[in-house]
Amino acid sequence: MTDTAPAIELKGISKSFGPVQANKDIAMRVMPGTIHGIIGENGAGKSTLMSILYGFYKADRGEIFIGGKEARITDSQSAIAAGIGMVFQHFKLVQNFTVLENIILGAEDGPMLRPSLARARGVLKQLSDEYELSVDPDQLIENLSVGHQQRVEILKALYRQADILILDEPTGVLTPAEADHLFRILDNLRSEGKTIILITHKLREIMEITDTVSVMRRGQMTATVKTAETSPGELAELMVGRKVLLQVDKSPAKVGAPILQIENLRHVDSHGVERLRGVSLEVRAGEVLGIAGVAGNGQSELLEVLGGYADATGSVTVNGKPLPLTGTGADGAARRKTGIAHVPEDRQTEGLIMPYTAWENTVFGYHREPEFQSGMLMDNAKIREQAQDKMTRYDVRPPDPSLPAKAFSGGNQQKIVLAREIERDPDVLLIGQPTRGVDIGAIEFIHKEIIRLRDTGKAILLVSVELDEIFALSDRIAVMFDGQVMGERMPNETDQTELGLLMAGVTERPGGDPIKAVDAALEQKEQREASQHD
Amino acid sequence: MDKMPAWADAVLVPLISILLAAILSALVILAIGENPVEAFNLMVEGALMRSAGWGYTLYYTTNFIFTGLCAAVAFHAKMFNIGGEGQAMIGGLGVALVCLFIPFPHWTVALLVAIVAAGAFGALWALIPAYLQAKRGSHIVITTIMFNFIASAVLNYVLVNLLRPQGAMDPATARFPEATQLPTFQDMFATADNPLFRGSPANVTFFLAVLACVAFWFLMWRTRLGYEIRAFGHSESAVKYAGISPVRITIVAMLISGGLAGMMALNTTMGEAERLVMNATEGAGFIGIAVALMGRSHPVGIFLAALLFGFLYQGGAELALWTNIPRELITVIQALVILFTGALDNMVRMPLERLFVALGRKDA
Amino acid sequence: MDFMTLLQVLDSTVRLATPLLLACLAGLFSERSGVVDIGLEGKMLAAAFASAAIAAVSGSVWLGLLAGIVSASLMSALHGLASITFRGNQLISGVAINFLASGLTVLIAQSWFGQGGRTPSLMGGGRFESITLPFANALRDVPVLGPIYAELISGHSILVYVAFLMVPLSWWVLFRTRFGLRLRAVGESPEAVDTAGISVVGLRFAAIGICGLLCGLAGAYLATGLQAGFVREMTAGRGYIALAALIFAKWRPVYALWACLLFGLLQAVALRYQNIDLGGITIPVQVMDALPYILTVIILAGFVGKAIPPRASGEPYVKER
Amino acid sequence: DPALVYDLGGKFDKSFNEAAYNGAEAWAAETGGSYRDIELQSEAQREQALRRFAEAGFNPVVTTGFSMSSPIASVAPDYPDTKFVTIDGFVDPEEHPNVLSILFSEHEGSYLVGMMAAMASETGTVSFVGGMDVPLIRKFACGYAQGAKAANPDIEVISNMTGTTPAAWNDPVKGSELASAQISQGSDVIFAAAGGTGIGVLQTAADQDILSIGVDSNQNALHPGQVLTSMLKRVDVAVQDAMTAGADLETGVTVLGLAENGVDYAMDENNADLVSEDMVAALDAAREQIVSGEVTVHDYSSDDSCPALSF
Ligand SMILES: Nc1ncnc2c1ncn2[C@@H]1O[C@H](COP(=O)(O)OP(=O)(O)OP(=O)(O)O)[C@@H](O)[C@H]1O
Ligand SMILES: Nc1ncnc2c1ncn2[C@@H]1O[C@H](COP(=O)(O)OP(=O)(O)OP(=O)(O)O)[C@@H](O)[C@H]1O
Ligand SMILES: [Mg+2]
Ligand SMILES: [Mg+2]
Repeated sequence: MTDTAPAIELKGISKSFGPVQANKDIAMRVMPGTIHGIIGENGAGKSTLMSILYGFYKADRGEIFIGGKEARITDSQSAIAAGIGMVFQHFKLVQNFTVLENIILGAEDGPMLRPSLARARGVLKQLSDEYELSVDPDQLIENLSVGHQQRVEILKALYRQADILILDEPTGVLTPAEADHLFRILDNLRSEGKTIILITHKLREIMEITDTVSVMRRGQMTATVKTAETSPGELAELMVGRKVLLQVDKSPAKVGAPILQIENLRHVDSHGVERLRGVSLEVRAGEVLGIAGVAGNGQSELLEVLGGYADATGSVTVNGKPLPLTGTGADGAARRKTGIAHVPEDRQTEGLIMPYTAWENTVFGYHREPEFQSGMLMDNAKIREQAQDKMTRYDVRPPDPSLPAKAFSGGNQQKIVLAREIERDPDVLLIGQPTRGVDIGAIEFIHKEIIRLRDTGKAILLVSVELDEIFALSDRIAVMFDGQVMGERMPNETDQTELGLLMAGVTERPGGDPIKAVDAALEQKEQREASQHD
Repeated sequence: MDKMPAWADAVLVPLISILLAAILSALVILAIGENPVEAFNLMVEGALMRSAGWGYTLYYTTNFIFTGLCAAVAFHAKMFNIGGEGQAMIGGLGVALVCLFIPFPHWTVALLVAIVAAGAFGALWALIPAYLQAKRGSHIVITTIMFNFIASAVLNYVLVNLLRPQGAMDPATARFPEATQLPTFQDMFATADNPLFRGSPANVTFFLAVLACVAFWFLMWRTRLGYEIRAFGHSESAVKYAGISPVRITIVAMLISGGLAGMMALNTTMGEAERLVMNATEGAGFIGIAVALMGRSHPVGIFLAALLFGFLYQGGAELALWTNIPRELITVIQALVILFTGALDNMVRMPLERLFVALGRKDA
Repeated sequence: MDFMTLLQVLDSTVRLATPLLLACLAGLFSERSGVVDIGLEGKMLAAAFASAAIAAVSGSVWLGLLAGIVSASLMSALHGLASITFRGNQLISGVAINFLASGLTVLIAQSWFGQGGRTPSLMGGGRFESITLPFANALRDVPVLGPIYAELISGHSILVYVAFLMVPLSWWVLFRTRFGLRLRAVGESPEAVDTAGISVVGLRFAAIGICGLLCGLAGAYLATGLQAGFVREMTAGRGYIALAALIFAKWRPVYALWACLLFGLLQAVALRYQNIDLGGITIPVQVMDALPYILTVIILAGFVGKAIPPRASGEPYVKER
Repeated sequence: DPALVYDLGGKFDKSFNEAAYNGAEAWAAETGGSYRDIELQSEAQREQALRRFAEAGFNPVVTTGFSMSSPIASVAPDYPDTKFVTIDGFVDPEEHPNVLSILFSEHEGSYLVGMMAAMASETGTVSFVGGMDVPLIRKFACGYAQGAKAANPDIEVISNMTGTTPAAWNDPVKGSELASAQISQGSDVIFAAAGGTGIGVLQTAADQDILSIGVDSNQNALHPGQVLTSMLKRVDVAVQDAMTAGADLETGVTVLGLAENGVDYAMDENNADLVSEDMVAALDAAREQIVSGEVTVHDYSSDDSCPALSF
């Protein structure tokens, strides 16, 4: 092997899923010891391409060369044998297995478990020391934070002696501090001579760590450039195919009286783990209160409690009227009647019924309103008519109300949910991850809508894991960690670093290594959850 | 995702599946030394070529429509109600009680009251499993299976110890009074010179079953309740978000499901036997599951699938009459139909999809 | 209840629990791998028939046992084809298999033996004889332990001992071997197994194969150990009880043993004490008859609470992003 | 030609229906005639089979099982020229002149085998295993208990039913366990009236070296030397007679008891060594007393109660 042979070379890779052509004739070269970024809109085909490289899917056509030699990657086993490891967007871990068991799964030494486990324990110790990847080998995955789960995924790959590591959107679930830590690990790995492919939507990350970057659009590889020779604006344009505004225009908020008041809210989940531990917040008319935090720190539960589908103690008032937090009257339908609308975090499993048509979905949750009834039956004709109107006004594409929700792209699904919730003219709008998995074009539209609603004097509670989004939309920012509000900040008086530390449970800027403080806080959280888990 | 036109999925896939089941059945018939063509002719002749044959076919069809709808309601709510059998048994008890103990002036009144009784008893029998599923998370498949056994014991106790007339051998009730007897197809359609449907058990409950299909369609696709049941079936988390109570939907859907199963007893108990016998349900509860699956939980599909199974039952009876083929052959054929249309339908669908995608490419 | 009666009830418990235990462990392997199996009943029935038929024809119970295992495995393979290969509905496939076994066994029995769906009675080498353990007779007179050894522990057919040995063996396989680790993983998270480069389909078929083997043992025990031949529908709902026991046991081998013994005990008691007289009120036989089923429901409702099945069970595995 | 309709248990149930089949076969062998038969699969087929056979000109149409009486009562008026026979069932002869009801006095036959059981018992305990808990089976049990008590007033009679669902007819495993339980309670003669379940009872009795009693057909040969006797119910004779009579069959109600040789106990080479001369003598005496009316055996189904046994 000469040192000029690329670590990975793809030639003419094509793949279609039925009528959808996910990858079209793709070529790509990655040199050893480099980090190669891949960016592209949702559905551009990035994950598909990487899954092909990892043998998870089989390409319809095309060739793969690893270290200059043609590799026949027919399944994950052969990819692993070729030295490829992959960390998927959605982790592939067995939740009720220990870390150690997950590490050895599929890479055991022999038919008996004990020797494999013993050896793995040693190797794991060594790897964690070497790459700052510490994680308790005997902990169950379900008790680990997402950040630690990701470490397990990386360890899995390293345990299999991967030389090529693929990471699919690894930072979406991490605090900024954790992301920094991850990049340090990746840096370490690069200096060890490993090759890394990094898929991300965040242009900042591409600029920060990659050596080269490829842009994908509609299944094709549209450009490959040296990172040093490009700019975020250029990359964004390459991705979408037009100029994009990366900032939201917004006037200062005209804040009115408090609408939503939350006092000492507590919630225990079905496993007995306390997820909200005395949350107090206030949202006033005409402002956006942004809740920052890493997924799994109680934001989802906060939305569920406010949305009426999780029990809690404490007090919540809307316009001074207290809401029941348990029993009858504490459900989504009752909340809607009190003027709370809710765009849930997960549009596909909560906000929409995927097999239902768009028009059926436009009344979901409001289907018992008298205006949609005619006698004993639902007034489907009227619902359909109104749906058509909403879809036109919210620029849902295609504007066909009789298509099932699953036939729309993520951004358009989100628009349907937004249209439904905003059109009811609520006093309070709860909105979770408004642009998760939505590409730049749709983000623009959704952000504008949220600001427009704010300007009509509504109280908006925004939950997002994207700090950029929090900064772009919020008039006030609250940070949640481990079921508690760590602090409130005004957006112009803080920065990403401070919020990042708050998100990891660190309230004062530590003198020493921030990573240590973050790790300690995370560990405390994990221990509490594990001890309460029944 | 439109890989295949909807009509192909709804019509072509089941048709090919049935064909495969038929071919395999023919092989089984050959293997036991009989002639499959002759057997098939006999079945068609006996089930479809005579009005009395139709009378039987439609009688069975009625049963399967009710149990099929029963399974379908549960399917829409993503539940597997294997308890149609027990619910129908207990529904029969309801029918028997009102028929025996209320002096009815006319069958129409009797039918109306019996519908309520059958539905209520069947629903009641579904209530406990539903409640346990909704509140305690006890798996409804297991609890409904258990409730089938328990229903059988209850019915046995009631028939042997309470409702059996003195001295009668049969674990069965006395014959219902004249006024509760439902008009059969013969009563309705036979004329002096054209003795249609002679002696066959099809009766007015067939129309009730058809009505139930229509009502089912309205319920599922035109009412709020149906909207909520289907939504619940697609996504439990979404339903919670919308403020629809999963507990309520689980229980209501199962009550409707059990009620429909119970109404099957109108056909067997009031319409045919005119008394309650021990094994009046005869596995129709299980067939209902296959019917609902084949019919894609849609009333039109359920009607057609029920007709197919009705034909199988009646055709099978004719086979038993005129050949030496053991009756278990029919069980085997049913098993094959369920297997191919229910469990192995992807075996047919996957190649078909590929075919349609290929054809689509050529067109494009 | 005096001591001997207790022993006899327990003895009967062991016999009645054995087919349940084998079927329950069969279901355990299947469901641990993510394949729900309500076709246990049908597989047992098929095995009962095949073992009795071949034992009757060949005069060798071992050949019969083999035939039982083969036929149950064939049924398993069919279930696998439907639910793993073609990703069909596993419950429907199970229902179909139950129907198929119920019909085919009688059909074939009738066409082979002409005895109305029965096999000829097995004699001599065609049956599993009960085994008297060493010193059983000598120790009989030792107080308490003697009778327990002689009556309860000794004197069962070999398949009973096999069934009970299967409990630690299953535990060991599941929790101490590579295969077990992978099997449990595939029932929890097939995508984790798939991305680890292990074949989901292969593992599930292996699990289903074990399920067939154990159902084969269960059926053979019914027809050639407990009985001396096959009669139609002779499994009489035991497959369903085994499923209930499996849930009760929370998909764990040792708990499965206790669950099956409990159900066996219930049946043994119900058989021995029909029409229990409780000071004037006679509990009718129907109540005793339905007791195991009622108890199952009560157990499911109260004691187990939410029995959490393997996460991926019942769902066919489709690769996704 | 005659036709024969078997009850749901199926043609080869080794007892009741099979006896009917044997009778038909015997008739066919003797006369060289041919007949049609059907195994019912569902309740609704009862009437259907009757009608189809009647329409096709079969005469007489012979049916087995008490469940056939009701359908016959509704079909018979439509086919006045066809003769129907219901074995075990009762149809009012006044209303339906073309129906012959044949009833057996099972309690009488059971009485005799009960006596034999009591006499053969060394432990002073005998027992009964029924199939599904229905009145007919209780009639067997009640007669059996009365006979046993007549032969030995101190005898203990244990009676168990297998279950309450039709599965109780086909659960030999439960039959075995019931037999074992009864044996451990001291029983050393077990009478099984339980269809396929009885196979298990007889098997266990043989395995544990005690005596059993078969039912309906002669089951002595199932375990030669270990089946004490079988309570015969001459369904075969009834069927054969009806078929022989053909279209000229005399209708009405026939009760076949001991007097008519309709029920009996089986003696053959398989049980010759088990039955002593004393037993035969005692049974013969009892038979005479019953036939003459000196002794009446209480029929459970007459008032749903049993003096010798509680259910
Ligand atoms: N298993 C599948 N079956 C059918 N279509 C699929 C499948 N996987 C991906 N696709 C389709 O292929 C296209 C590319 O998907 P892919 O997941 O590769 O996109 P991506 O670039 O990774 O998007 P994202 O940024 O959302 O992760 C999309 O249109 C998607 O709908
Ligand atoms: N499962 C599906 N069934 C039918 N059509 C689909 C499906 N998935 C995607 N599509 C169609 O394919 C197109 C591309 O989907 P994709 O998710 O890549 O959109 P996108 O470019 O990311 O759009 P957006 O910016 O709104 O997220 C969509 O317009 C959608 O209509
Ligand atoms: Mg992706
Ligand atoms: Mg998109």
